[in-house]
Amino acid sequence: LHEIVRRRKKNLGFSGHSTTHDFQILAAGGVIDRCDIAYVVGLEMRGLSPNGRRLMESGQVRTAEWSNAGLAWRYKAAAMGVPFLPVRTMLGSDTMRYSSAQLIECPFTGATLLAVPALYPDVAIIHVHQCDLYGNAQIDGISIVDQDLARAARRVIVTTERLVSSEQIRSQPGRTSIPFWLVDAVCLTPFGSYPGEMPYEYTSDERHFGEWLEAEKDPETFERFLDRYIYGVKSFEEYLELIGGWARLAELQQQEPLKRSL
Amino acid sequence: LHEIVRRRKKNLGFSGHSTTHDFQILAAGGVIDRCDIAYVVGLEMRGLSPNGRRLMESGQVRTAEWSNAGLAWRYKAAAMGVPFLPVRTMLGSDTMRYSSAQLIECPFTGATLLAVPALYPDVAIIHVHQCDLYGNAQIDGISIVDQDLARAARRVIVTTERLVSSEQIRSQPGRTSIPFWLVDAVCLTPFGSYPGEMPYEYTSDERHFGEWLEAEKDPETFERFLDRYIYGVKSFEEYLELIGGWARLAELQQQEPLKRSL
Amino acid sequence: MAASGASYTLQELMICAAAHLLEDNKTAVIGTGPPLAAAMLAQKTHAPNLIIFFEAGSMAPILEKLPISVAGSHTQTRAILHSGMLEIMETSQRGLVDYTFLGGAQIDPYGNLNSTLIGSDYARPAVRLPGSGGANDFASLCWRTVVIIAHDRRKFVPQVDFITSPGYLDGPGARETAGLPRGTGPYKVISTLAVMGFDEHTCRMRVECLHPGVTREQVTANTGFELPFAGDLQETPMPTATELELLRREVDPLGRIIGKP
Amino acid sequence: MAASGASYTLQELMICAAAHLLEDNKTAVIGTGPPLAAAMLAQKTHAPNLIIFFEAGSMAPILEKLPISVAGSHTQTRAILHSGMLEIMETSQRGLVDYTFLGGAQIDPYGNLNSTLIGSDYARPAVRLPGSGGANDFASLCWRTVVIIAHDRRKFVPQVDFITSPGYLDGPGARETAGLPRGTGPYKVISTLAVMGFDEHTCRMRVECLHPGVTREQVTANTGFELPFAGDLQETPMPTATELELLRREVDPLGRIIGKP
Repeated sequence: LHEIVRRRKKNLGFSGHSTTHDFQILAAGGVIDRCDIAYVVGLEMRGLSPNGRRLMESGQVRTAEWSNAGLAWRYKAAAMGVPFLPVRTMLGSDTMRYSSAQLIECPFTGATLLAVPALYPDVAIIHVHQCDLYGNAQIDGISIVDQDLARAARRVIVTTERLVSSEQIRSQPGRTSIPFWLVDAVCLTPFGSYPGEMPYEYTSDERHFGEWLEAEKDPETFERFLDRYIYGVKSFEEYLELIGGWARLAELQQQEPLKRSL
Repeated sequence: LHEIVRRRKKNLGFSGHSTTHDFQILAAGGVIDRCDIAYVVGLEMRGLSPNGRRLMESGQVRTAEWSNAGLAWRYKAAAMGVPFLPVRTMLGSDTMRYSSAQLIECPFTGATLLAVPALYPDVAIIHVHQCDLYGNAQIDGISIVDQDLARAARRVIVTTERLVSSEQIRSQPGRTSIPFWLVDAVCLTPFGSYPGEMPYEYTSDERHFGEWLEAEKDPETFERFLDRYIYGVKSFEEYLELIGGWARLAELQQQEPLKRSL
Repeated sequence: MAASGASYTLQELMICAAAHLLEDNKTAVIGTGPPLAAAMLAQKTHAPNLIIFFEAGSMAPILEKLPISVAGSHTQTRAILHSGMLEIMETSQRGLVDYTFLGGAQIDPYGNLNSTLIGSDYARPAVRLPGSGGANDFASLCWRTVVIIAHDRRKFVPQVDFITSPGYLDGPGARETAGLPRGTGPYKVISTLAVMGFDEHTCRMRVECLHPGVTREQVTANTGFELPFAGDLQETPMPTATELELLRREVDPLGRIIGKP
Repeated sequence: MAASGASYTLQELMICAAAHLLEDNKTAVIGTGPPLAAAMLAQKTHAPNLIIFFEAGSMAPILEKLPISVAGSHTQTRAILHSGMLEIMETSQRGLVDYTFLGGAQIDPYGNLNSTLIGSDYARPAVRLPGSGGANDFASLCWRTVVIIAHDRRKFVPQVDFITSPGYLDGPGARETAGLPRGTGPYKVISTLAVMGFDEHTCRMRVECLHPGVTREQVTANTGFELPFAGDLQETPMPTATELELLRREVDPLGRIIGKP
């Protein structure tokens, strides 16, 4: 994502759930001009993103509203190979009115249902625990919407904490979430979820999240912050060096509460 | 299932995929009078069930046609909590005409789709590798439709190869398919999949399948066969003794091709 | 924010009031913050078998530390099932989730919630807020929605600027007409002044309990619409010593929600 | 069942003909029996990267022994992914499955297949057959359906008693009108006498290859409808020594499909 901002791409579409930090990064670069959103400028207990809010309040980004489930079911429709799914959420609300969903009637019960249209992202970038060279990927812990997203997207890029052999994948086929025939590229990206957490691997860096939110409060400070952490570095590895390098990352590994017993 | 036949229950409904041996057993007892079916009187390379055919050709069983996917998506609709799902199968065929599915138009694309109604079985009996006393169940290998079935059914009975502690379940939450809040009863039933196979545990007993098919050819022979294996025994364990007891079962364990590396 | 002289804070009072609503052997979808503290407290007191689901996919974990993100590892410790967001949403849609907690920037007399924007022009809002997230889904699909919210006239408004999450919409029968599952809807509102319920005939909010030391006039003055008081108006129970002890020592020892002692 | 003096059987010829149709790096949903032998043979010859899916949920296994059930452990050895039936069906519905093989009791000139019943009364059929199983789904959703079937007048009929699985229904455009995915449909029919394809304009079956030693007259006499011959009628290639060796020694050493030597 940092590389996308460094290249100063413009006019990308964006759809996401509570992928708020992703939105923070992309919004920072002014990359986005339209999005399907469910929950974007909030970071739960960490607070709201001031820059993300400024962007949306300015009218520079065209948005459509969705609930988390509405958006997830849109990916699922695409993953199932059907043009829509009937659901019982969003009904009666303005969230529905400002979405592109349609009311339909159930042909069996006559009930009013909401039809949410399949959403096929052009590119999905999914970070996993391990995959092989062909892209057969295994995720530990909760998967949120990654499985459906991989099946819905036209192109899939898998970034992975580590590479393993195909034989290791084939020895535990029950753990595979994304098979190679869905994957277009594989990137070995240790700590790729940083500053977020990766269950069973490392916890999130709340100190760094705090710096982002603090810096965003003032546009000029934020400009200097971006220069330092994004435009000023050549790679994700250099960024990781800046935030404290292996010493800091080792701390985050030790603080991770989920222990592996798989 | 044998116990259901022993109690000579009548007029049950039945829905199933390639659960052919289940149908063979229930049909043998004259238990069923209506079913939603996709593939029932065939045993793949093992041949067709003569008794099942006689029953259906006599008109004693009312049937509705479904494809395997059509039926599986009906469970999935129920599992998702919606009254139907739109699908692209069965269209244009007599399989569709003799089902209860309905044609609908996609509100976004205008495409013709088939709406398959949610199916909520009264009772689902699901055999698993391991579960705890509360019914938290883990299945290894492919799951066919078990996850959706457990979520679709009004009552769920889990039969299990072995009981494990809740802590063992909680140490590998990624392997759990059926959580306890869906389960009404747990039965410890080692070799419960016999004469079928249980991946990672034991292979199928092709010799015994052969005897069933052979016996079914003639109604009188079949009557004696049922007396011996079903009405004549008090329990599933006694049945297992009759087919060769632990010696035979140990053979089937050794012949199982999937080795555990989980 | 300490309540009238007693040894508890308003935040603690509200968390305890929320915990009391949760029954044993029921299911609840819980977000981070005070609702989670309430659910953890309920598990440690009267509802040891309360089943907690987190929106991102963790089901029935045994929580060792207060999670700060609904997808974080702390929500996943010793869970029964690690699944994904749609397993939670479909469990809700099947009618298996009893309780959910929501917040918002605005609430109206029918319990409709706004967490999307302040202003009248959708394209250029005065203030942009996070949007629905899972709030609309749980307000739509769970049996009982509990709202936790600060009590003032900017928040308690006659009509919300945007219905992010449905309450009773415009009155009796409106949810069913819209297609929402029959029997679901707002259950209680826990504010900084009182606990409100909803009249079963009119579907409008009414005060059921005043927090200790709060007057009817204070509530009326801080509400932007007509808010009646129940015939048998009660006082919100004060937290017990046991509850406070559990909350401070076990649930939130770092004071991330209830504040530092 | 041995073909004219040569050292291969008709079953082996048909399996090899089926194997030739499968291209490398494509995907195929395969049932048990001859189609599986064909797919395994293709993997050992020209299509090492053919991806095999089994209907019950095993994806891309490395097959060590010939499976006899689509759900059996032998389909699951060293798989990439153990999933369920709907993962296979939805992969097909998304358009990711290139090939499927089907059989049936009856086939008509448009490639419609019957595996449900023989007779005219649905409630009291003369013969009840298994029904669709996954056949309708794969015939509906996969790009290329290959049918393997014995060639006689009871099976090659002008109209099937029951359309279990859709071919081109009643002609050009009918699949699309019915709502089936554009571009899918019957691809080849491999019978005991010949290999048939479908005319791209009329969607009707026509003979493309005669098996070695088979005459046009034999085909016509054993077909219950008018079956034209392609302008460039070919002879089905005989199995090579390598193919026979692989088939007999590695694919089916127990002779479960090709019979004992």
